[in-house]
Amino acid sequence: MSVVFEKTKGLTEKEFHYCPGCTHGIIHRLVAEVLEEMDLLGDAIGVAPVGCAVLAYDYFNCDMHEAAHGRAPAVATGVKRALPEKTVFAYQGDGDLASIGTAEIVHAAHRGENITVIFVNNAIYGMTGGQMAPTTMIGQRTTTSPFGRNAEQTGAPIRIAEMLATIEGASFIERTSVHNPVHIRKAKKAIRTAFECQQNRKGFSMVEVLSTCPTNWGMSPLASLGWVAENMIPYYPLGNFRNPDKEA
Amino acid sequence: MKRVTIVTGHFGSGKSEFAINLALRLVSAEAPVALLDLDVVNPYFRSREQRELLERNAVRVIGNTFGKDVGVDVPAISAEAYGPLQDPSTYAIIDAGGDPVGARVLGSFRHVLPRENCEVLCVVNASRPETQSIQQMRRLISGIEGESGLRITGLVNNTHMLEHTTTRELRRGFELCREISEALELPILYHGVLQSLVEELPGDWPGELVPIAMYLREAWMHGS
Amino acid sequence: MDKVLMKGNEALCAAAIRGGCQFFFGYPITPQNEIPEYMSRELGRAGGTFLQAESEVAAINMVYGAAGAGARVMTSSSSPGIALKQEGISYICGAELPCVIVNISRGGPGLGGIQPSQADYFQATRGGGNGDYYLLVFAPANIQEAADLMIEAFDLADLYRMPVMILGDGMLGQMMEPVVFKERKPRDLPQKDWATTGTAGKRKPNIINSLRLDPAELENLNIRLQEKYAQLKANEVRYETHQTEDAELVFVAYGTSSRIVKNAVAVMRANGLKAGLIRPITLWPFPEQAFEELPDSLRALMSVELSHGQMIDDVKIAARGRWPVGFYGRSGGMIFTQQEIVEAGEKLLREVSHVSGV
Amino acid sequence: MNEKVICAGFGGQGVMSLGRLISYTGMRVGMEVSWLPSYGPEMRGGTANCHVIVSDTLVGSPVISHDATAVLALNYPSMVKFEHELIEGGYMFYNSSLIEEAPGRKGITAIAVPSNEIASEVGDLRVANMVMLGAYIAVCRPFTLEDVVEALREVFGPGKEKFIPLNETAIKRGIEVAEKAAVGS
Repeated sequence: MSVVFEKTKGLTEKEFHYCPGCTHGIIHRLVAEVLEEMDLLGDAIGVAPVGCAVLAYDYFNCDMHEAAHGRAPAVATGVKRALPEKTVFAYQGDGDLASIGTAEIVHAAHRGENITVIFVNNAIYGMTGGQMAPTTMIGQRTTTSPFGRNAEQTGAPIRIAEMLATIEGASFIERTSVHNPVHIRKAKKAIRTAFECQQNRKGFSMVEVLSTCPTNWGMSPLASLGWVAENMIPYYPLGNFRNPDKEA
Repeated sequence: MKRVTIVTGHFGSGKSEFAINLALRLVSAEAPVALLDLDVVNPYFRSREQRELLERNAVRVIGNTFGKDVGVDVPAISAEAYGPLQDPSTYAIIDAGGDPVGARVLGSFRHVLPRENCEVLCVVNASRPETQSIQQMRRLISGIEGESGLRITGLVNNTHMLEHTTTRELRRGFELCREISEALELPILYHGVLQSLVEELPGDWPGELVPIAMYLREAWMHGS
Repeated sequence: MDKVLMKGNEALCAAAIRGGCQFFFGYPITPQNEIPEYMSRELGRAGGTFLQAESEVAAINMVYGAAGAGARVMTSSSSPGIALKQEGISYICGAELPCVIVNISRGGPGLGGIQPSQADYFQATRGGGNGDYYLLVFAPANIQEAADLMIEAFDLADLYRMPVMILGDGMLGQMMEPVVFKERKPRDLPQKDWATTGTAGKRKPNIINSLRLDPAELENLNIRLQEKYAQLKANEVRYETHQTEDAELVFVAYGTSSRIVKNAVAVMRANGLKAGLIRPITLWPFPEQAFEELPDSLRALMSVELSHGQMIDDVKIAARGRWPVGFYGRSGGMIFTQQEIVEAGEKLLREVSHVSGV
Repeated sequence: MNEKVICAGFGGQGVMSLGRLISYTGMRVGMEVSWLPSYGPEMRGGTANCHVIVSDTLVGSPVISHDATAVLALNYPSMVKFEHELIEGGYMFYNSSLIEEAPGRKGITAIAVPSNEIASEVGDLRVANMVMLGAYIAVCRPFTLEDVVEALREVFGPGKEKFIPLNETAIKRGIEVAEKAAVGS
């Protein structure tokens, strides 16, 4: 008998707590697979955020450090400075990274901190019950934008990948999505390149992953995937925004 | 009774208490009963806090995936929730979160609901400041319908002042429900009534009486 | 080692490096800037790493990360900056990690002023952030003592797996005094087998965390913390008593203000008044023992602070109603003179005599 | 001995290093010392000052408050600001190159030191503070010229040894001026 599918060693036996149709699970798996394939699990220290992925430390099969809301890049900086030979990554959502933690992410990039950040953008605060995020789409209704997000009042959705790409210290910046198998493969490739960047001491790397929130969007899992493609991707274009190899 | 009953309403209307009592009342029926707590809005006073009591009484409780029912502020709705909704032999009661906001989560399950065999209740508490008039109730109902993508099919007069409730509140609630019922052409299906008051109500109100025992409030919360 | 003349801020740094500090994360704020400046110059030479963070918040979270990775790490700041760090300090306490925090405090509230003040006593001794925790808080009164305590601070932090705070003020940070750096006494310290250093495939993952969703588990953490605090109360309380043996009036003062009070005690003694001083060196745990050794001659206590009265609460708790507790304080960077203390002490003694009908 | 000295002037006149040198010399000869600077906005222009205590017993409060034994004032605002900090019989050394009128305070000894003029004469305005130091040690005698020069040698180190003769000359000229003034008074 041959093994056709095996769960990655990068994840623990613990069952994910994520809602049906939430793509956090896929993104966890991609990161875990990349770490396993690059033989980095014994060397990796992950930093978990505050947000739906707050329990990420239970799932990744490597040393994990839980951070305060938004501070994952600062915590990862502390870990990386203490252990420069190890592989350090932060896993953050959009409330964490694009709102309360903008200073930390911008300055980690600005210092060229040699860490990898996985940024999960689902245009909403999931954990706290579906409030507006800086990444919420115009017109999108959330518990704190009950009439739909209005740019005049709350600005237009923030494009983090583009913003960080303007920073000199940022080495690899790419936006991906996991709404279908083709894009899942591309996302994995980007995550791998980001970790390679860190291994080659190229500095800060970040992969933004467009993700779903069926529960707080109020949609079926399938409709949520469609919503990413139809509403998010046109505003958040996929692709690479910074790559050390292309610039050389 | 329809196979799936969804309980919606304003936050503080007594949805969860009503849902628990309804579930316990159904247990005597032939089919298994499941209570789906889909409240992702409010971290306190959720029906899943009574998991032990409910399960002792043969009601299956589906809350989140942690297996711990208190203090987790991650939505984390279990995929297990799909089970009772799609199993034609099970009665399912869904306790949605309060307000249109709490009802939004229903949208992610809409596609598996049995259209013909599904009741969507709106619980009315005329003692709450935001749900005292027909205008307020119209707004609430259309909000819930807008967010969930479901139509309300019936009303529950659950007007109460916690343990201080008297028949006066229930009568006022009934009047409000009758107004809504006429304006929106919705039937009054249930009255949630404290057990101690059941005898005092007039016998000619349309709808069933569901005697309410207050499970979600600890003993020390009673009295003032 | 020879005597050298150093600013308090610099002496703290030199002592920190001798105490084994490997990492410093900080952000500029007066009057502690000599600390990051010194560390940026010297820590690298000692084989460590200095990093200027983008904010106090980031700095303490870098401390959290490095401490979790098993490093000896410190940060320093001044009052409003320490207020910003409270988030991270609470997490560090929740995750039971060691680190050293220096507060060269200034006047408040708000942006306040940069002159010396002791208005951060509550912040330092009541945990400071959210949750049921304490820090071990040292309040040195001179630069030699600051250096001595700092050299020990990292060991104590490691021993108890908790932050140690050195609370000074602008005056202690800015003034120069001679200092001799002593050898660190080697201690038996536990292995940091909890640190996130990578599993190397040889053990189960380590997790540094302060989130405990199960109330019972969280309560257990809190019970463990309380046990640790009981140990600190038994083993780490430090204080100095000065001329209390026959005193009628005992002042209680710490840090900078204790020095002025000591001068005032000398003046009062010269005038025939039997004054003395209790000087807490650990502000938390507060040296309640010192009050058990006070003589029968004692008629009153007086808390003297560069604030409007914070430590006085602890003095009253320690006094347990046995003696009246008076207070004298100045704030905002205003520093009392020894004459003011003498007068306040004399006034209190007169009032006490009046009340008791003596 | 319990010398409590306030050194004051405007930024750039070297009052901080003047105070530091006094405390350093004190430490070298076995005294207890403290040096407390003004810091913050004051040090960024305007007046700067420091409190120096040199004592044969442990220094209590490093703050000098109405009990200065000497004030070394390099400019007018400093003299006005600090003359009231002196004890009865204390010494006010003032930079008469920049201060035209003598201090108004009674009961103190005022010593006029033309620090800037002398410093220019010896070749560098920057040693005006050393002229003041010379005048101070001549009158108050906390330690000798040799003690100060030894301390300077340590502070400067081999790299700056070449500046010692200039500083020593300035200190000596300060001593001469003060001795003359003392004779004259």
